[in-house]
Amino acid sequence: MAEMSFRGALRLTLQEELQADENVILMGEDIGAYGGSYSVTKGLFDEFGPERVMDTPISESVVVGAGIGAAMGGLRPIVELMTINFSLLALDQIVNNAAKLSYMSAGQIHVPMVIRMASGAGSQLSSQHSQSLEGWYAHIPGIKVVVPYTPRDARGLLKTAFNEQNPVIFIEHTALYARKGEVPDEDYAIPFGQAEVMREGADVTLIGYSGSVYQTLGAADILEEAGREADVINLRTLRPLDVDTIVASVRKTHRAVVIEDDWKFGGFAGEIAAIIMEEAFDDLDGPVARVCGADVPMPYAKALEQSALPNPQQIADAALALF
Amino acid sequence: MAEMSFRGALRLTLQEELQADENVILMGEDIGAYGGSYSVTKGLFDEFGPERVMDTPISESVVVGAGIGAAMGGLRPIVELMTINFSLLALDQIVNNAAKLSYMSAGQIHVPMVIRMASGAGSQLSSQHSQSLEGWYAHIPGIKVVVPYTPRDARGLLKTAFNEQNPVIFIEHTALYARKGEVPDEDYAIPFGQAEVMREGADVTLIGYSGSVYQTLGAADILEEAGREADVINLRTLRPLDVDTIVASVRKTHRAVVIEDDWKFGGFAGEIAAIIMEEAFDDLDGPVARVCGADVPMPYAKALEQSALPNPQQIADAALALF
Amino acid sequence: MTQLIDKPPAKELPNEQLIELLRKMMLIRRFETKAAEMYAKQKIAGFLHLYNGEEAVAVGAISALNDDDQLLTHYRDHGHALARGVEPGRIMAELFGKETGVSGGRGGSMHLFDTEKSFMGGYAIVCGHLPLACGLALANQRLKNGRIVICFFGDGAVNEGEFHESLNLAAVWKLPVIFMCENNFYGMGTDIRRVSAVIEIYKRAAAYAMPSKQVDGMNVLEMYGETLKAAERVRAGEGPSFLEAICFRYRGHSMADPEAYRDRGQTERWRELDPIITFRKTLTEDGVIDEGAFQTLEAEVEDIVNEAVRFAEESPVPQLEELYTHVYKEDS
Amino acid sequence: MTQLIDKPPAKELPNEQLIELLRKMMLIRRFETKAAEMYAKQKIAGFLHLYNGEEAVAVGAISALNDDDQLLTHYRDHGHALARGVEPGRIMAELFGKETGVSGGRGGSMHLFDTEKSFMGGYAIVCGHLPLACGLALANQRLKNGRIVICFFGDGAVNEGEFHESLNLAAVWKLPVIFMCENNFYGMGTDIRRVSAVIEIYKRAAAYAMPSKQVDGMNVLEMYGETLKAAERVRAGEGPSFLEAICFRYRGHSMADPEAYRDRGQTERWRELDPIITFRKTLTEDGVIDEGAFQTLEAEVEDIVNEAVRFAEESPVPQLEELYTHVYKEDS
Ligand SMILES: Cc1ncc(C[n+]2csc(CCOP(=O)(O)OP(=O)(O)O)c2C)c(N)n1
Ligand SMILES: Cc1ncc(C[n+]2csc(CCOP(=O)(O)OP(=O)(O)O)c2C)c(N)n1
Ligand SMILES: [Mg+2]
Ligand SMILES: [Mg+2]
Repeated sequence: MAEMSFRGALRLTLQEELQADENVILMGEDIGAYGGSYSVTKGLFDEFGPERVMDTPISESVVVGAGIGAAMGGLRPIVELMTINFSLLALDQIVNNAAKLSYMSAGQIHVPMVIRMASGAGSQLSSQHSQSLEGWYAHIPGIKVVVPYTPRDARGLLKTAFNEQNPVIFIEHTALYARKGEVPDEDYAIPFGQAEVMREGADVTLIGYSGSVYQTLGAADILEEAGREADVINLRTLRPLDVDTIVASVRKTHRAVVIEDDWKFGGFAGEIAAIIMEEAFDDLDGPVARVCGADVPMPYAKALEQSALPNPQQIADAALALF
Repeated sequence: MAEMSFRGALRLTLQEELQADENVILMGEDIGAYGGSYSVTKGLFDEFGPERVMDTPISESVVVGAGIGAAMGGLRPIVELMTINFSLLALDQIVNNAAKLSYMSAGQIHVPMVIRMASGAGSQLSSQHSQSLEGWYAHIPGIKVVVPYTPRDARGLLKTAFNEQNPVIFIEHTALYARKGEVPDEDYAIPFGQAEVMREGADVTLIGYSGSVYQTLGAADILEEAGREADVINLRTLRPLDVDTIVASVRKTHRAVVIEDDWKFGGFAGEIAAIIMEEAFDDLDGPVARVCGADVPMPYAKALEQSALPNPQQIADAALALF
Repeated sequence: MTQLIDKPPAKELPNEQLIELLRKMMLIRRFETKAAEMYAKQKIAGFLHLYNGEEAVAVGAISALNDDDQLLTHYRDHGHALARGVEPGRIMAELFGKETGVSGGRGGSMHLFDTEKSFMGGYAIVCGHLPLACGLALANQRLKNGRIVICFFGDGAVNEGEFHESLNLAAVWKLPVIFMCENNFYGMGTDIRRVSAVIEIYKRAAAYAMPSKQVDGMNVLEMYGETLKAAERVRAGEGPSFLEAICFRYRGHSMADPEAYRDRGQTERWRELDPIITFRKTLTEDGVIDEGAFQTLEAEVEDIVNEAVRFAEESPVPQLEELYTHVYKEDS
Repeated sequence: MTQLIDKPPAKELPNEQLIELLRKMMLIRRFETKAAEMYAKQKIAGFLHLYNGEEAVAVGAISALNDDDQLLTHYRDHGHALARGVEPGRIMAELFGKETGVSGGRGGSMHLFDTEKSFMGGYAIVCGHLPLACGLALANQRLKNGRIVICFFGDGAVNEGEFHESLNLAAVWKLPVIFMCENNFYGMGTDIRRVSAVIEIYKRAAAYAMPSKQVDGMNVLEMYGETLKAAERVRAGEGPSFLEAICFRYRGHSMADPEAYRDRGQTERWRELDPIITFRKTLTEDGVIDEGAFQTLEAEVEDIVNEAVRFAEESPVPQLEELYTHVYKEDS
């Protein structure tokens, strides 16, 4: 086991895949000479050159569309969209082409590509740069949505993404990049659709993904002090969603809280809550609670921003209210 | 009371507003000389001329953005985006500008504009032209989302939209345009956030909106034959959502089914189900059921398409399964 | 491997190839007219956009390319598919929503796909396929397989942001792609003069330093010849090329369009330039065909189209159990 | 009503206005340098994009316009706000995230707004504000209020689809808007030559038949003069104009940028053209200012900036109870 940052785990995996297959190309704004706006691709431009690590114009739509076309044509493109905020400009390509080509061509075409993007708030970037829209991507049939939390997740899930025959949206919470963790030395991959139980407890199920797992683990600590033991589930992928792990936990604990940075109203947390209700209604001692981002465009001022994001105390309170 | 089509109710209202205020302008692709791809604006170009009913280039993003700017500058723009499918190309403008300008300018700027778009499937337009993404819009703080079902709704809600100081997304299901209904002769407006109970019954609550209310009413007929009486709720607006009416009904019936054309996974029906659970958990006799569109890009072939959309029998079966 | 048949210049086309150009245009015309009939009979549903009047564009351009050069187009795609040699029966079956259709009945008229013929699809989001064309061209460039890409789109598509992004990217990366704009002067009911700052569309390519030219889209030989020249440059690695084909659609935008926005006279004037009539005349004058040969061709395309309808009629609809098939490719 | 002060041509600017141009550039320079200090002290967070080196662009252009002509710009917006006369203290307070900030601490550095000054905002989605500029211009055109719009953006923004859509729409509708491209040769760390098919950006306006010109963005008088000319055409109803200001940012893209992608020498060479130094020299040579006058100006901007910091420091942060205020405008 080596200790590695989340960023480092991603970089190492990209590097290996670039080495292993010359049809792998990276495309994106400032991923080359600049080194990537979150430094994930740093050094890769020097190692592989501008033909493999391609700096693009600021043209999100054609960058994603060209990635799709390149995948149709036999390459293995990894497109970096810098942040999920800018992905809105490429959403038509993702929704109407990447996700649908297999179906509308009756399986003649496939789009084996990965679209990476940073997501999340917390560093005072204000409303146009602080969104967490992974739930939107999870809504689209035809794509898969990956939301790693640990460096181990990052590497293992990216490996799987490289072996996928379908388009993968790979979400990287900016608060995680510098965080470190153990990563196996040997080759490994984490299959999509397998959540990780990060911590076990019999009293309540806390379900988070991506950056929010951090606050969720913090909540579990608070709960422990309050004499309650929590199962903490790190979903790892939103589509496919590991319903079995969620439901098994709820059957044990009878209580659940779903945590998400994104706006609550109409967000993905509602889907998880609805599924739990559908699958485990009789096991529930009370309604599934949701702790999500406040329903506001993200403010710049630090205290306002912090108050708009889920925090451990809020999560713990929501859990305790179920007893 | 006059009988009027959904389309006619919209047209009449647009016409009145164009007459009443010279700062009202309509903008959109083919809304003028062509008469609108769903004929809603037919005749308005002749009556008001090209300066009031403005045909635009096929450039969704700048059309919406120019609408926002025009609203900032003192006009009252009504932008037609032809269909919700094409609105993806303008989503950045809607999410990052229209919805956020008031907040990020601390209330200095407002965007009183209406964005109209057709939505829905059912006429074999295949996957790129058959989406129902109103749930996505409902997720965005800063905008309001209107989903009329009857001609009366269409006129009354559009009136309210014209009086709004905030951006309004106005969704028109294509299956409704030709449907007729009674529309009051006198001036009236329907406030946002007030659902309509279309039919009353003590046994189960069926919740639909826009086109799906039709199938929902059909389901209520089937249920009646099976000896069960349904409350049928037409939501009318998704944001704001009339939680009170929903919850009051569920407290009475103890059972609920949410109906939506959109893909089930990660869709807005999950939000409604989650809210019901949060607000009326102890009143529920069983899990809130969801009957939604199949999680597939919409196929062209008629039978496949029909099988991908909610139908009355399915809805009735879901309701009966709750007894 | 790549098949690199040498294409002769327009002037040196042998008679059988000239006749083939005529035959393909006639096939498209007959097919489209039959499709309209079938639409009226409700055998076909959804949107149906016909190619009548524009046959020379697809036939001329596509005949100048190799069979494995990839082709992408918009929703008005039957003509391109037929010109590429996609089976008429399987196209008609697609319009009928049958399992035997080129897209298994999933795509319909706007989404024909036949990857075996390097026909990479019809797309219904205006301009949404131009980025894909760039990507396919990038793949060819990297794989050094000698294939180029041709991408068809309309005058209306030119005002979309993706047009700009795609042309810039293709130019910067010197991608092997031909952008073929079918300028029929209308995007749905909107006259190009009301929505485009510069209506000579080929001039817009200058903003990307891309070679571009206006071509007579009613003249199949000119289409063939200019596409061939563009293809040579593109294949030689000189980067993308742009062609603007001047043409006209005889019918409404789709079957739903009553054409209230333009007068019949305009269409009549264009019909005088009809690509099939004028090319038939040329071939007759040059002694390549006579009345008998033309009648034979007519009978031939009539048979093909009737057979296509029969095939479509008799084919099975997709099974309901297959609703979820193809959403994802299962791991192999 | 509209205030339509006549702006003299550059050559006829009276001394006090010349000095004002210099003073504004100096104010921006000092303000930005102070902001960088405050960022290092963690008084300011988020992204901070400085305008050092580009002062002549904003000051020259904005001084040529009326105070009620609307202005929109990108995230690198402090310079434009200061040039427009937005209060330095309220800008600094915004960067500090204080309630007294121009955007109430909600927007931060990238989203300054001051509608009373017709400063319609800084926007952080590259090119996302060009469509808004079109819409504001449309409103002015309809309301016949004599106001025009100026919209600033970078060389990187030019490759976005919205650039194309906006220029086309503005040209077709003859909207009263000036598109002002700040070409500093880099979009973040990417050299324009690697991503733009045509690097002389002003030439791209030809695709929309829009008058356009390249201007020396290091020369405040040239910026003033050319903007004035463009404004006259635009105000006269001749439609939009395009200007490309050649300039250079001395600092990294944002505070987070180590500038590994370019060498220091390049920046040093541009510094020799420094807009403040060269303009000071001109004014000194022309006898408009002397050393003493310059020192006075320096002291003055120093005071203003220090006072701005004091104001920002001492201002209250927004109340947590106000988190939901302004999401919607309540009906009146
Ligand atoms: C993004 C998008 N906007 C609008 C439409 C609706 N629409 C379909 S075809 C069309 C006109 C396109 O005209 P043109 O590109 O000239 O092609 P033509 O139909 O003339 O062949 C429009 C507006 C669409 N399909 N996609
Ligand atoms: C749509 C979008 N894509 C990417 C970014 C990230 N980004 C911020 S600034 C920038 C470079 C813009 O360069 P330019 O337009 O030349 O302006 P400059 O910073 O040089 O003033 C990029 C890529 C963004 N904010 N928005
Ligand atoms: Mg056209
Ligand atoms: Mg720049």
